[in-house]
Amino acid sequence: MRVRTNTAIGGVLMALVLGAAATAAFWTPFDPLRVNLRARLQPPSSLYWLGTDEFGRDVLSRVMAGAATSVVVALLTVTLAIGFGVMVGVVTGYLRGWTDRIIMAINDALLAFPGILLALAIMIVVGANKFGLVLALGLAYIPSVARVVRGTVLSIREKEYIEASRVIGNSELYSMLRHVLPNAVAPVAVLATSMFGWVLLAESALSFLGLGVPPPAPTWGNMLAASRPYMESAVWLGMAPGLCIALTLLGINLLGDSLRDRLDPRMAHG
Amino acid sequence: MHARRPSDLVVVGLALACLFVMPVRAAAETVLRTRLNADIRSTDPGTNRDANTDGVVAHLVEGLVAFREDTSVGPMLAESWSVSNEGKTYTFRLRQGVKFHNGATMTAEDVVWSLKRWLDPATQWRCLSEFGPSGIARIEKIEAADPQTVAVTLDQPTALFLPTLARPDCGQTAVIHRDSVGPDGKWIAPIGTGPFKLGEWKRGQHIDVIRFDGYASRSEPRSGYAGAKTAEVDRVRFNVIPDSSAAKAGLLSGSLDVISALGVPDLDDLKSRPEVQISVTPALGLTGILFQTRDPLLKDVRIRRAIALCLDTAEIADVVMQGTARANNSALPIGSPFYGEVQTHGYTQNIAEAKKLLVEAGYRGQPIKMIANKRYGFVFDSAVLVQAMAQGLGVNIEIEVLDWATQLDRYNRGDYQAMAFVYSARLDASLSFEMLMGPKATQPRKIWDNPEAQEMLRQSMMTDDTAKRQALFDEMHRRFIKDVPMIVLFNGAELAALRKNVKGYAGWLYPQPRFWGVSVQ
Amino acid sequence: MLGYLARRLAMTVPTLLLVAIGVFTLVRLIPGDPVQVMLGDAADPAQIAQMRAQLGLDQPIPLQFVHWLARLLTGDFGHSITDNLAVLPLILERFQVSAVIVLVAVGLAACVAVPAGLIAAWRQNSALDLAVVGSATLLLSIPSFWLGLLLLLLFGLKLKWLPVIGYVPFSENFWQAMVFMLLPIATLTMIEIGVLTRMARAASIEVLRLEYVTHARAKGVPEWLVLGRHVLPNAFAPTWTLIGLVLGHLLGGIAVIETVFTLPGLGRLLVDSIFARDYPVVQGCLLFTAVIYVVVNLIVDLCYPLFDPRVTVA
Amino acid sequence: MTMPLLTVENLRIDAARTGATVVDGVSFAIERGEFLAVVGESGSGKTAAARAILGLLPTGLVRTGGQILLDGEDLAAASPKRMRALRGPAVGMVFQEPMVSLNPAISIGAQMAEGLALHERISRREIRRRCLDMLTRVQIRDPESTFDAYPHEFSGGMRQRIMLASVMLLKPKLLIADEPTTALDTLTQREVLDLMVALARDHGTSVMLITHNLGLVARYAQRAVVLRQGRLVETGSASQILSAPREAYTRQLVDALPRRGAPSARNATGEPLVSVRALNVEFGGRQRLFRRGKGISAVNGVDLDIGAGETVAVVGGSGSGKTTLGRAMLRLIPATGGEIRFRGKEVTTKPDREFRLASQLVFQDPYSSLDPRMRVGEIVAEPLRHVPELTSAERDRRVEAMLEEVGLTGFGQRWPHELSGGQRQRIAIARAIVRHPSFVVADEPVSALDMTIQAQVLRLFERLQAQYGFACLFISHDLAAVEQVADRVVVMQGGRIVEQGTRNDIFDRPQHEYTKALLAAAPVLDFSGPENLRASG
Repeated sequence: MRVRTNTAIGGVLMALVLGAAATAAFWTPFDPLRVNLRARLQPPSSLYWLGTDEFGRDVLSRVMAGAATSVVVALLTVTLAIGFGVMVGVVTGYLRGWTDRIIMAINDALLAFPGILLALAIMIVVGANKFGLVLALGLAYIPSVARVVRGTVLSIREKEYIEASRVIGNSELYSMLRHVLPNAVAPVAVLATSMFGWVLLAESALSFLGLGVPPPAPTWGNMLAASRPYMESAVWLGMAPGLCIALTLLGINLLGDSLRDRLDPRMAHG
Repeated sequence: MHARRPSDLVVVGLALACLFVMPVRAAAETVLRTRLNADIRSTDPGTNRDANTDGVVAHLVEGLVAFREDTSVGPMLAESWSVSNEGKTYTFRLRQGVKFHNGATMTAEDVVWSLKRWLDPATQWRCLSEFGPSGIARIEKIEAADPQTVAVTLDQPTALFLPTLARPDCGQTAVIHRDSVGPDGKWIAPIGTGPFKLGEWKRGQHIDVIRFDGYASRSEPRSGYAGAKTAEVDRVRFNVIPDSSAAKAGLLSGSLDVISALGVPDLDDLKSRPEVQISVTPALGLTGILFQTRDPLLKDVRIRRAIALCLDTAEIADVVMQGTARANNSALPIGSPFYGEVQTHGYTQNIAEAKKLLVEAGYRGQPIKMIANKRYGFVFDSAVLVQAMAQGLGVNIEIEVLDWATQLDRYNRGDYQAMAFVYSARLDASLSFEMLMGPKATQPRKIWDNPEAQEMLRQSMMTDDTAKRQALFDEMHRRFIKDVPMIVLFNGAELAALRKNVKGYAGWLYPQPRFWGVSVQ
Repeated sequence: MLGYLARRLAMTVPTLLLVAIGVFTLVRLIPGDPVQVMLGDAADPAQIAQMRAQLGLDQPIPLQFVHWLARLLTGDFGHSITDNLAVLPLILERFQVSAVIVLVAVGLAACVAVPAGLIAAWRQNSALDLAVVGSATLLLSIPSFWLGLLLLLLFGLKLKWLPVIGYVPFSENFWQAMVFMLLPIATLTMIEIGVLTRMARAASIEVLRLEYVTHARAKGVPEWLVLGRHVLPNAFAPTWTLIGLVLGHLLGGIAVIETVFTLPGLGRLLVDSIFARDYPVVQGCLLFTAVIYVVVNLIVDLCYPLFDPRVTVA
Repeated sequence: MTMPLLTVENLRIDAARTGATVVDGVSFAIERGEFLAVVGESGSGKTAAARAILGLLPTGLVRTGGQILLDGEDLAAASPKRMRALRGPAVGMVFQEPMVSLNPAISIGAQMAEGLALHERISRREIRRRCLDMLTRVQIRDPESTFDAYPHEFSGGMRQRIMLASVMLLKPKLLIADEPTTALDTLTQREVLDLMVALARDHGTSVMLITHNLGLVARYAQRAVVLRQGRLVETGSASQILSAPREAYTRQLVDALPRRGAPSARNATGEPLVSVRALNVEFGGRQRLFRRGKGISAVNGVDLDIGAGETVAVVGGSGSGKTTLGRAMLRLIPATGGEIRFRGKEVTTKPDREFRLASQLVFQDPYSSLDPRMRVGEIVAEPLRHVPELTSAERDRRVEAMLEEVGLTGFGQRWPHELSGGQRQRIAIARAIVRHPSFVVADEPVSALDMTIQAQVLRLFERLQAQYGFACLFISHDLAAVEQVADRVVVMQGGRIVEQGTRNDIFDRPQHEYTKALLAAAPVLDFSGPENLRASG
């Protein structure tokens, strides 16, 4: 019962976000970058549903365009981190021995830093733009993915069907790719959903600390960061992106929960 | 964990309890609480410093001369001075009865000792290079003729000697007591002659300055860093609050009395508050768009001019500074005594002409990368507006946001196409041009590389003759506008928000708050 | 126990060396230069060069690294470029602030989250469970600084219950310090409640499925004792691991929260010194953070047998 | 006759979510001091019925009808508080999994004392004394130190004794034992159950033993209740149920008990297919900082020959090294000494492709031996990757044929989790056989399955062996199964072979004490009758 209600809520929230992002690709009520100095800091009205910002740009349009940027950034980051993390995790879990020890030592060293600050430093190096952000956050998250994947790989390695594969005469590499990898997907999928949320949070935190996707291109994070001075005088500026982030995270977390429930072997056995 | 849980509960309980027991302030003492956005670097004037440091130290120490409100130089510890030896010897007559914070009376010996300390390379005085080979002049001799007289001899005449001595970033070439340093020459704490003496400095938290009761004030009214200085509060506390929203909140909740260097976005909000008054003062800083004139695309002056012509600088200044600053296309700040009718002629928006120039230059939508940073909100906002206006013309500007240090690095290396930048205040007209001008081949950070103009600049530095300098500056302005090495947008404003009970505060051209003559009721 | 400790500590040496190399390299990769930042727009090249030489920044980078490492081994983290303070005392001072917030907040969060998660798991799929999971997920979903700002707005400005800015060290005046710390602690507590409740609930569900819980009930043990004595300690073990991870990361600085509430914490110090390119401070902070992470994890592992006697550290 | 201790009338239990009926109108009774066996396979509802007595149905199951009368009191109507008072002193319960039924975080003593402290007003010293007495009673060697120890320090058998002790401490009127020994090896099973019976006799406790093992019913129970899919099939005295079952299903259960097969005609001659000499396997001790801990010797100097087509059974209790031997012979675990020859060729250290392709393994747990992300058809086809020059059409045909052989025609597109345990084990066998190996190691292939399924799978295995003629190393702790399939039997204890011989020799003329003990403990159907509780109590 709970599972279904929550999945539904999560699904609706995510559908809204993706819908807004997709719509923004070809239509927004106003040009999200269009400066209109005669309509600055307008409260929500029938014309500007969510009001306007300090440059007179339509907040609704920016929230929609921001959804697109945020979703793209989050997806790319998750892809990058998961891709590399899975690679590192599988390779170390597969090779064991010294390669494993060395790579895991590096991995642990990276894990020892607070991710957001690592991302901040990387971002200064590679530049504050969408791809810099993706690279920075991706790199910052790879170690945790690698850890999770390696742990999963190590536990799957001990499963009897892996032994069965060896008995059949399959090479270790084949066993890894054919048996270990597909079975490691489930925890990674759950991790990916949480990470999607972390990226949204991290992006806004980085914007807040002064580096993120640079405006004027809107993201929820930089909109939220830019709204700070107007926190009291123009509440809607911060509310719109803040609520968007919170609701999207809520949606993705709920979906992640139901995904986890579905992938739980106990549930699968009935 | 088992051990910790109960203690946590105690902590919370007590914390809740103390919500109702707010800290009690000492009643007798008057304290003025203000904000710094970052901690000061040291208390050693003009050495290990930044703007915040200068601002605090200016309350503690004084030099022979100081800038007045109109950026002219007036006497401070000197009673008067005379220039002789073809403009090479300056003889300062000192004021009598000036006391150091430790009670000692200032003499010519102290002045000589202080000047010599600044000129010692080991001190790492920021302005030492001004008196080196590439500077304005060398100092050949410093001597105390009698306890009230000090003579300084230069190797060549310069109009900039006194302004340099007065520069706040040079620590106003402060006269300090020799006990400010230890026997090993290591800095201890400033024993100066200022209206306040140093109180408690808690790193990262606050710096207190305490009224110096033995202060001997000048008689003429307060003017810039010169004139009368009377401490009307017992203590000024500079709280280190990096976050501007928190500072604003602090002011509104009454835990701060003054926020200087107020951000423009906070202005709107604070203006409407009954408990708050706003002080707006034109400032000397300079915000504008720099062009790299060696860039393959932007070396074409027609493109630069086209961009300049498509801007409505008045509107940019108005929006970005929310009506607190006027547009200015001149390299000279509006507050400068040399800012005249000529300087008001800058760029006038002319879209048709701009379009024509672009066609002539063969511009076909090539992207122009403009560096900006978010450390200075008004610079960033200007960049956004310039981009938006240029877009209307069909010029494709892409904003690249860097952090301030990276942008400075790119600035110093000249590695950019365009950048939105802000210069700090220069208190002399020659210096306003000097910061922009120079040969790019040897000094890549320079913006405007025009040998004829550079010669005019050199002449302006050599002479004291106001009319002659005005003529030089006027001509330089015309060429500056014609060459478009950068588009100056505005000079900005010094904004401060004060609670209504703060009396006597006034900003001035130089963006540093002064808390002498300020009282809290 | 001592052998285990020695082994664990020996294992961290390569990690920390890698951290040191990584930190140093990363810091030098960042464009910009501390001297430029200090001197600002009015710096001339001669001044910059002179200052770089004074700071030893003109030496070859490998040499700088060796010098730094050699001094580190003697416990000398160097001096800040911007204000010439010794780095280690500076870090320690700032760390106190972060540590107090983090420890109190995570402790409080655990005190709320573990029982909440337990009760939600106990009544799995009930309305109560839905409410607990829903609020936890919601708390987890709010950006921390936004939450901080909302709290600041509400308690500091609208209600005027709490001071908005300032900081008093605990060593100076405990009560005043607490007043200033309350909002940041509340913010972090709320976020962490979200994280920990979900973990505690999941762990409790696992435990509740186990036979020994039924066994306890079959002995006639009342429900509150079943939960308190049989489920809680076992469900706490995995939660404890997560708490360790959380602590390890948060103690490295809660830059965002420190920024919102203008507290002189470690995170803020690191962010500021990154922007100022204050190499010794950045290096020191990052290394210190890594050490803290390693030490916290070690402590967590050492404490683990308290919750799970199956695990031994020998 | 007086009123029975417990009467269950028309008990009905439904799954709350799906509405499926788990227990459907079941009625039975237990007399005072009686030993009742509740027999059923997975899904029979036997556990649910037992838990309903305690009011401890797992989440998702609800009692929807019927009465449970304990001493005339309807437990179904009792308040939670009253139920708590009854649990322990009136009804005690022992669970199946000794590994998870004791709380790992609490010391043995505290767990034992918990029940006493709740139900009786006695001093702590008295509690301690009674706990220690009880530990002594269940033959724990060092009660004092056990009292302060934690469950993980004990083996499964020990834990089950401790469990028994903590339940019997409260002298319940009724003891419900839910498959209490299924997870234990035969010897331990015997010891624990004997103890349980003795303790019950001491306290006059009635026992309700839930089991799928008819051997246990024969040995211990006076009466038996047979359940199937939530319904009562048959109830009667144990000997009647076993010797003269009235219902077809009961008969099927009885028939499923393994019986000695015909003497095989495939006795080994000539060169052995696989031969092992002085095989040693040692597991590395824990790596310490300065020294390596002493290794544990799991297999110690084993000599063994297996002829082509021959089935050699390896029997022994937990920790006897039989599984390690099987793995080592397949070179899945490196041998630390000795040699392995395959068709006369030494294969101990260097990988040998021929040996690898000719040998196969069938696992104990059909749930973890099949890759959950592969379809059944793919699983069975996988070994054929290594058969050269096989077209995909031929491969599909062979897979199809193999599935037909194991009776799962048309299952190729299914996922493992869609299959029952028996079906999975058939797939595992199909995978092992599809490449026509000459040597198969079967590691407890049926011990995780229900009785009737065990019989089917064993028959299938025998048939396939007859058809394909592979040699087999059959590892089992279940002597009954061994008796059915083995040509020769090897008995292992502590990593060594203590006795080996033909099946008939071992079963009929055991020499070694350990072999005799194993045989004695084996729950076979002997109708010497149960140890009569009532008579002696």
